[in-house]
Order: sequence, then structure tokens, then C-alpha cells
Amino acid sequence: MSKIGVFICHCGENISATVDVARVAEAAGQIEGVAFSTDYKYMCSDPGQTMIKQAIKEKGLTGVVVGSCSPRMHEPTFRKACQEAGLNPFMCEMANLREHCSWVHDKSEATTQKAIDLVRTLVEKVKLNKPLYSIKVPVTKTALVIGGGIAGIQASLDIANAGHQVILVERDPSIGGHMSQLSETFPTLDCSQCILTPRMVEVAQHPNIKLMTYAELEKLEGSIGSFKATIRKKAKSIDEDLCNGCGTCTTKCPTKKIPSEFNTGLGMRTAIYVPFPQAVPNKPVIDKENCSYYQKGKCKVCEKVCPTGAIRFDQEDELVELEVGAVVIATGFDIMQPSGFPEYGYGKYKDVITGLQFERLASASGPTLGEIRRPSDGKIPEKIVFVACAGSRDPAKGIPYCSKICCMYTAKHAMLYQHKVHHGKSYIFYMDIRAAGKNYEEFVRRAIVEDEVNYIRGRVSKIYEENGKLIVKGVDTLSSAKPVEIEADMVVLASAAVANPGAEALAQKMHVSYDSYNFFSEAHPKLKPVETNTAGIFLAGACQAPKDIPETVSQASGAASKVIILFSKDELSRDPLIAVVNRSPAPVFSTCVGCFMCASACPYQAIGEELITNRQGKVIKKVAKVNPGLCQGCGTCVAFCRSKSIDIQGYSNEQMCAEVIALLNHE
Amino acid sequence: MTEFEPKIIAFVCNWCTYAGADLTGTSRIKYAQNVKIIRFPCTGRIDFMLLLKSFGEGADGIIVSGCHPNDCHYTSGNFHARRRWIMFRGLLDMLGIDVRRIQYSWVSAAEGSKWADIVNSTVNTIRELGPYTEYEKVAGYLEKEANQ
Amino acid sequence: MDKEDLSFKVRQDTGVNVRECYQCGKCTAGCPVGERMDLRPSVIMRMLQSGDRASEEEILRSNSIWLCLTCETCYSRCPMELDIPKVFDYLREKSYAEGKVNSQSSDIVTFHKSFLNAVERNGRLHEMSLILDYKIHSGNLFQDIALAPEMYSKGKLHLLPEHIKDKKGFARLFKDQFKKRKS
Amino acid sequence: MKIGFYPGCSLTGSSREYNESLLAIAKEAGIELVEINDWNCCGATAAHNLNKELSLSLPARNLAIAEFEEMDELVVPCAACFNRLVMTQHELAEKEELKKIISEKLQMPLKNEIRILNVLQFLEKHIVPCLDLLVKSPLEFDVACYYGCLLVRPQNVMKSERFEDPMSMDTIMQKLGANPIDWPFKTECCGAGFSISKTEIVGELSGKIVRNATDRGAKAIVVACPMCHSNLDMRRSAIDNYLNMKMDIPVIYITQAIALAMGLSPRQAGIQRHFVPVNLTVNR
Repeated sequence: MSKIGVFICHCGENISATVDVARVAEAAGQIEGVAFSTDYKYMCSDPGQTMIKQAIKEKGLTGVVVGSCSPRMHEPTFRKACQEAGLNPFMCEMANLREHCSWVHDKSEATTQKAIDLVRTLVEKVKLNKPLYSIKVPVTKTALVIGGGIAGIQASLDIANAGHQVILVERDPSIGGHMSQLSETFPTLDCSQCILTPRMVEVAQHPNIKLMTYAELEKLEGSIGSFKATIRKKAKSIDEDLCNGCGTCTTKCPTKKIPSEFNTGLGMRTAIYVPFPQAVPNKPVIDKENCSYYQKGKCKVCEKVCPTGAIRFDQEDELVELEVGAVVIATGFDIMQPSGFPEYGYGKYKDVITGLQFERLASASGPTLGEIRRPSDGKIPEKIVFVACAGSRDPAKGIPYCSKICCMYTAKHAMLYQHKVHHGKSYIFYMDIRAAGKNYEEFVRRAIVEDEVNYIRGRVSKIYEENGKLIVKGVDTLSSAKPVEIEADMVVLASAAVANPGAEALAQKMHVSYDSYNFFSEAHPKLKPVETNTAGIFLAGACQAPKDIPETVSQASGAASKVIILFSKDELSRDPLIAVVNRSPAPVFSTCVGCFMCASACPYQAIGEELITNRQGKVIKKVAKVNPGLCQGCGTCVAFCRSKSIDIQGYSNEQMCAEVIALLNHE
Repeated sequence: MTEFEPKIIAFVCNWCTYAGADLTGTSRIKYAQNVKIIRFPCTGRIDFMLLLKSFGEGADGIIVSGCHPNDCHYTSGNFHARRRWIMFRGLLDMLGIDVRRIQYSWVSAAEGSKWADIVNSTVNTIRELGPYTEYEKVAGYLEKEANQ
Repeated sequence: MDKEDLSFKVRQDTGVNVRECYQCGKCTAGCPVGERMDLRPSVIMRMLQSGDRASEEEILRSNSIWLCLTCETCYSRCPMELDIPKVFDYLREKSYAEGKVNSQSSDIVTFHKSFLNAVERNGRLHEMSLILDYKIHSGNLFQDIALAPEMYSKGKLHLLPEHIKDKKGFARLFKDQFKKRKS
Repeated sequence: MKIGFYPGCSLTGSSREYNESLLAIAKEAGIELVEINDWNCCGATAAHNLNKELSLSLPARNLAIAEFEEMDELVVPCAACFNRLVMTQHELAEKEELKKIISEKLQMPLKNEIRILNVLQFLEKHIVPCLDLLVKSPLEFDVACYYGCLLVRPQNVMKSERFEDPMSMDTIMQKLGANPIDWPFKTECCGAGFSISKTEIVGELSGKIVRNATDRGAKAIVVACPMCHSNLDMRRSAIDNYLNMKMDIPVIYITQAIALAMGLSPRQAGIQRHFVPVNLTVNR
């Protein structure tokens, strides 16, 4: 005979404001098998927990139901409390009276009645709960970091320096990410590559870091502590051990007119190429789509000139399987192609460019060696217009959010322009200046006051070309919305920061959730900003939302420390809410008929065979057996089993039925 | 005369819809009291016999909701659920249960308002359909199932 | 929103919630007649947000609402997809009904009225009568005097109007339409 | 093939040539445009400036008539009329109540289902397919296709893709052998209904359009709207005043262009009715 304790929480006023908690506790007391029932202002508080512990001891409770917030919030808290009082933690269940009741309904009889129903349902369930013992999993102390931008670099270095193994996977031929494309960085105007490249080299040389460039995640299985990752190493068509990075091949390659991704199409590269001089690793790859050998079957110039004979045309993609204990996603962001802006003529007029393209123009390593020259005719622009919020804060273009970094980099762009073109005039059309950050506001003021950048508050409606000039039709909303028309030589659009094109697919491979803009979702907006809702997978940088460098670096270190904390233990305990095949005494052994429908349905290949033999060792019966190490407890097998021989601990058929019945029969 | 208040059970998965419904709460979006949630690890876990059971026990309507396609926390549970749901519809016809009494949907952890909409629209649909009365039929069927 | 606010009435009639406007000014920036307006589109949206009676009066008496060409450029580019032309339609109708038409716009309104008169009379627009009616009411007797003969010579003007047959049914459409107007 | 036809007031007067050329090319293509019986003025800008109900009831009457005559397509060559009719159909489709009121006022049933075609849609659907056969004397010169406001905006109702840089007219002109230039004023406003009341505004706005087209080497501006045409053609003096120089680029209707390409005589195309002399044989 079970003795259940029911504890109803007011959650301050959050529940008690719309639910008559006293009545809920009272009604719960009437339920058969309930030995104790009460309500209290804050069940999660110390006194609240003590109240539960005492009741368990004094009343000898066999099960506990806490009617309070969502189990996703406090289930661990209360289960721990029960454990401390000597009750098996899995004998404690929570009725969600806040998120699913008091917060979504108005104060009324029906609301209180619903609360009572929810509590009764869980009481009936907990009656059927069985003590469970968590499963121990060993921790593989190797971290997988996906993305080799500043976020991935920082996370890798931190984890590696803590003495753990790191595998850093980068999609492109070199690490460095967007930061390596930037000219100077706000608010200090120090050269981006000067501060980044040492870190890149450190990564390459670190004994604990295994670098895999030109590679992508193919598959991720398993769970926290013991993931199995499959990486696709795309064929670089060179033997990395033989190649010494002399660069002869890249200089000799006849196919020279390929728009360079690194220079955002403003410069050219060859078919066999190193994306940029400081690339890490500084070894080339062959771009098959553009290589005349792969396309037309002849050329092989690189092979002829290579002093070490490192070219491998027959090289194929390679799939590598890795055991890792944790994953850090640091895949960064992309910028919205302003082709969504017919009124601004991007793609139509050569001299309308994006902010990232301007970075390359301003960069000493860029196509113009740092001189601001417009793409169309190489002329130095006398008048330049910057358009902030090009795509951002623009629901009509599908991006209602603020990209956060544009205000600062646009101020920086204008500043750099003024420093390089002294007689030039620069204008920035903006809606608001968002410069919250250490020394940010001061930076913007400097641009306005000292560098005489002209800020005009208003959006641009149209940009068109008329005899060699770009006519920018804007407005000054701060002087009775006077229309402003500027004849500019060049226009820079601060195009919105968006999620990487591959983000959605990647999220699905790893089963982490993502928002409607395909940015990865953190586990809690405030208290778990680097965790995902999948244990053991963490977030760093702009893959979670637009971020500037300082923020990215701090989040990366945050993610790294989470990994290090995880690796500080040798084994983890996992919830035992997994599938089991029933066993019964001879001669039945199990109701399982060995059809293995379950095995075919299992997404984790967690179900194998078990042979039941008699004393003579003769096989009498073949039944299914769940491998507790692999089973994740989804329960798909349960729904498939026709003989009802397999069940999920904690979500058993019996328990679910009890819930259904309890929920429906209240009169 | 008071309006018919349907009894509706929601079978939802722990990772997407349950969290989505939590978000509805945190965003203080109001919806009808008629729907009560039972938490499952995954829609793949849901044995559709449980749905019949619910009708047998006097439910007027049911919501089944989990992760969007490809977003399943367990890779493919929601696909299995979908396939079984399609087979299950046939059975519903056989038992003369109006398919509209079951709302099959996807609600992610980020779709708090969508959850509220689904609840309210389902409640309205069921109100129009009126109470479900033929439990005996279902109960009978379930017994047969059990005895096999 | 106060039920007395003009913004409230605007929302009721047009479904446009002026609070959604965040004053980026893109509407004004692209407006073909923005330069000439006394109150530019974005300013009018701002004044509507204020809920200030004096501003509302100013809007209804403004020249801008009549200068608007309803070319829909503002609407097509508004980041918030606010139907500003629809708002202006409402403001014009109200301004006209309450006899608050700005003096500088009188010729525009006169033209519109003459146009409708011509239509009311014949069911179809007879350009000759339109021009005559307009000249009489606006007083610009000599404007376009050069144009008419050439139009006539090119067969673009008929001396006699075409009439539609169902005059009664058609008249019904105009019944009571302009009673509201104070004179 | 019979298709409903709503000429609208301008086509019976100031833009007769539009009407004439349209009917001429339809005839060539073997298409009969049936003028709907006893149609009335759509109310144009005037109505929706002064009186919402009229701005709906006037166009609605024509829709009702067309539906009564069991037309499933209604061609409305005048861009202004087209805009009013489509906007009305849209508004009434959204507001069932309003539709009832208007329908009662009309004392006519109103299904509000008829498909309304503007001239470009009509040409694309019914004329373009047979152009290859009918084009006799290709127009081999640069043209500036000018769409104006009413054919493309509001884009959510007009369902216009590329509303900033429409191409439908350009493609048709290409089929006629002409070379449509890429220019930024395709959908800028010409001054519309201010032709008479605020001529100086028309002078400025149309002036900018005419100048840009000329600067970019167009030999003619092609239009599909009587208001645009009268502003760019009949108001040329106001334009010249604004630009203080004489602009002689002619303005022709797309239908006239087709007529000429089909080898019809300038007279059949109504060319002689223009204020700005059209002489397009120059650089053949």
C-alpha cells in the first residue's frame, strides 16, 4: 500500500494568484493512497525542501508529488531532496501547475479543477513508479570543436591548455573565419590579423589539438560523455605530409580568374590555392569545380612543378570516426546577401558593396593593399555613403532582429575611410546608434566629432546610378524629415548578420534546437547561455546570435570551461529512463517472441539478441535485449512491440494508462 | 444551459512540445483549460492503443504533438509516430471515430504561441463535434485486443 | 489607445497601427513629392502617434495629404509594411468631410470634385466637361487654354459627352455620399 | 476567343490611340475583345481621395456587369482603372460585410471572382504566343520601358515580383526586336492625377523620367498607362520648362509598338494623335 506525499507550491503568487492552492492540497489529501498533503509559499526554498524531507521521514512516504513549476525547471531539485531523505529520487514526480496551468489560465473554478486533475494524474503515476538507479557512463576526455573561427580557436586553446585532447574541424581550407577577413577592429583599431594569426599558429602547433581543415561533421551519435562523431575529410588532392607549402603550384596554376571567397569576390585566386597568405595550415587545396584537369581532363601543371610530388588527383573524401565526450559548436555566421534589396541596386551597381567587402578593401592584405578604391574603376571615392540596418530590423525583408555589430563596424568603416582619404566626405544613414560596450560610445563620438563623419538619422529609400554617380535618396528625420539626396562614388551596405546556410542541417544532425532564423538555441536565455538542450553540446560565438569579437571570445571560453568541468569527472551518471525487455521465471523466460521489430525501429542500434539456454546449453529461446549504454529512452521500440514485452522505465505502459484514466475520471 | 466543456488529453514529447507549452506559460499566453498534458519522452513512444484507451475512458478529443520533422531529439521517433498515425487513421474509421477528434501537430520548444493556438482551435473543433459517446464500442475493441 | 485619438480611428478604418512605425523615414525618403510637403509622411505618422489634438488638427489641415500622389512607393518599401497611402485616403476623406482642406490644395480638391461631378452627370468621364467644370470652380480660366484645341484636333476631345443608360441605378451610388460635408 | 473588355473613360477620349492600337493588334491575333455593356467610370484617384464608398462602388458596378455577362476574364488596359478594379476586388474579398453593402447598393449580385487582366498580363497571355508569326517589321532601336506606379504597386495585391525593376514589358519589347535599356526610373511616379491641377509637379516628375531615358540613349519611351502617356506626351511643354531644354523623345503605348512591329500603318496605330511627333524609322 503506497503512501504518497503531495506538496503544492504557491510559487510566491505565481500559482496561488489563479489557483486555489489550499483546495488543491485538500483535494489531493482525499485521493486514495495519499498519506500527506500540504501547500507552501516556496517549495523549492530551503524550508520547503525540509518540509518534504521531514514528511518523508515522519510519514514514511513511498512516493512524492510536487505540484509547482515545470519539471524542466526543478525536477532535479526535488528528486535530490527526496534522495537526501532516503527516498529513491525516481519516486518523485512533478505536476506542472505553473507553466501549464496558473500562467495560462485566468483565476477560476476550472483552473483550480485542472490543477487538481494534474496532481491526481501524477499521484496515480507515482504509485506505479519503481525505484531506479542511474546509469554510469565513462567520460571520453576528448572534445570536438566545430568551426575554426575565433570562437573555435579560443575554445580549442582553452580546452587543450587544460590538458584535454581537442579535435578542431573546419569546413574551409584554413582556420581563421571572418575575423581573418577584417581590417582593423573596433574600438581600438588594432589590426585583426595581427592579433589573430598568432592564435592560429598556436592552434596548429598545440600538442593537444588535432586540426582537421576542409572537413565537415557527417554524423553525431551517442550522448554526453561518449559521442561518436563521423567527420568527412574532403579530398584536398594533395598529400599534406609531403607538401611543404612552397607555393610553386599556386603561382604556376593557369586557372587564375576565380573570384576569391576570402576577398569576397573583390580579388581572384587560382584553382589550386591557399585562401590567404597567413592561412593555417599553409598548404593548398585543389578546387575541383574550377580545376581544368578535373573539368577537362588535362593540365596537371601543379603536379609537374611540385618539387615534392605531393599532388594527388586520385585522392578521395575520407570518413573518420571519432570518440568524443563533448562538442562545442562554433560555426559562426554569414552576412545576408543584399540582393534582397532591389531598391539599393546591389549586384547591379559594382560600387554598391557590403560591409564585409569594405573590410577587404580597407585591409592591408586585401586586393587594393588597403587603399580605398571603388570596384568599378579603381577610383578613390570622394564621397562615400554607409547604409546601416541593410536588412536588419526590417520585418519586410524577414529579419526583425538587430544584427548588433553593424553600428560599430560602420562607425569604424567611416573612420578608416576618413583616415585614408583625408579630403573625402563620408555619410552614415542610421536609425539608432547602438554602441553599448566598453569604450564603444566613445568610439562613435570620436568618429562624429574628430573624424567628421556625417551621421544622418533616416533610412535610404533608393539608390540608382546616374552618369557615374550613385544617387542615394535618403532622409534626415531629425530636421522635419527633410529628404536628402547624395551623389556618392561608393555605397557600403551594412548587410544583416544571418545564420550560416548549413546551420539548420547541422543542428538536425546533432539534435540541438535552433530558432526561426536558424541560429542555435541556448538551453536557457539567461542562466544557460552556452549550453544547448542536448547535454554535452555547447555553443560558442555567432552561431547562437550575432556577436562581436569580445563577446564571442568570452562565450568561447565559457563553453570551454563547461567542457573542462565535464572532463573533470571520470564517469557521469545518466537517467535510467531506458527500455527493458521483461523477464519472467521459466519456462516462459520472457513474453518476447523474438520478432525484433523493436531492433528495426531503434534509432540507436541499442537492441541486440539474447539466447536463453537450458542447463545443457541448448538454445531454447531467442529474445531481444537492450544495451543500457546505447539506449537513450525514446521508447519507439515500446510502441512497436506487439507482445508488450518491452517497456520504458519511468514511462511504462502501466503508468501511462494510469495517467490517462486518472486524468479523465474525476467526477 | 452551459456550454459543453470537452475533455481533451494532449500526448506531447518532452523535448519540443512540452518545452513549447512551458514557453506558452512563461510568455503568459492564455488558453482554454480543457486540455491537459501527459508527458512522453518522444511521440515515437506513443502507443496508439493509448489513444483508443483515452476515448474508451471518455475523452472527447486528443492532441498528439512532438518535434518538427528532422528536429526529433531521438533522430527519428517522430517519423515512426507519423507513419503509425497514418495507419491508425484507418482504424479510427473502422471504429467510427471522427478523425477530427485527434489533432496531430508539431510544436517546437520555441513555438509558445503556436501551442496556445492549437489548444484553442482544437477545443473549438471538439465543441462543434460535441461529446464523444460511443466508448463501449472502443472498450469492446480494446478487450478483444487484450485477449489476443 | 484612447478612442478619441485620431490614430485609433485610423486603425479602425484602415487596420494600420501607427504605433508600429519606428520613424526610419524610408517613406519620406522615397516620396516623389516629399520635398514639397509641409508635413512629410513619416512626420504625419509621428504626429499620429503623439495623440495630441493640436497635431491631429494640423494633419487634417495640411497640404501634404492632398499632395500625396498615392503612388504607393512608401508602402512598397516600408520595413514595417504599413499601408500609408490607405491612412492618407482616410485623412483626406476626413479633412474634406470636416471642411478642413488646406487652401493651397483647394485646386486639387476642386479638380477631384469636378471629376466626380462629371462622372455623376454622365456615368463616364467627359474630359471636356471636366476641364470646363474645373475651370469654373478653380478660376484658372486660362490654364491649358492652348492644350484643348490641339487635343480636339487630334481627336482626343469629344464636344458631347457619352452617357450611360442605367442613370437611375447609377445615381443611387452617389446618393448621400457628400452630405457629411460642412460648407 | 472572346474576352471581356473594359476600356475606361480615357480610352474613349484623350488616349483613343491606345484603344485603337489595342483593338487592332487583338484583331490581328484573332482575339475578340467584347466591351462590357453600359460600363461606368472607375472613379479614378478622385473617388478614393474624397469618398471611400464611391471608390469601391464605382469599380464594383463594372465588375458586377462583367460577371453578369459571364466573362471569366476582363481586360483593363488603363493602368489606373486596372488598379482601382483590382484594389476594389481585393478590398471586397477581404471584407465580406462591405461586399454585401456594395452589392445591395448596386442592386446587382457580386461574386467578385472575375479575373482582371492589365494590358501586360493580357499581352503575355494572348498576344505574345503568336508574336513570332505576326512580327513583320522588327523595331531595331533602344527603348525605355516605363511601367509607372499602378501596374506594380502595391506589390502584395498586384502580385508583382521585381516591383522595383519589372521586366514583363521589356521582354515583350525584346520579342519585337527592340533593345530595352536598363534604367532606374521604370516605376517612378510621373505625377499621375496632377496633370491639370498641379501641372508644375508633373513637369518635374515626368521631366526627370524623360531626361534619364534620353541620357541613356533610348529612342522612345514605351508606356502602358494613359495617365503616364498624357503626362509624358501632352505635358511635354511643362517638362521642357522644368528641364529648360527641348526634349523630343516620343512616348508610345506598348500596343502601338506591337502594332508597328506587326507592320500595321502608323495611322492604324494612332500615332498621329500624339503631341510629340513619333518618327521611329530614323535609325532602322
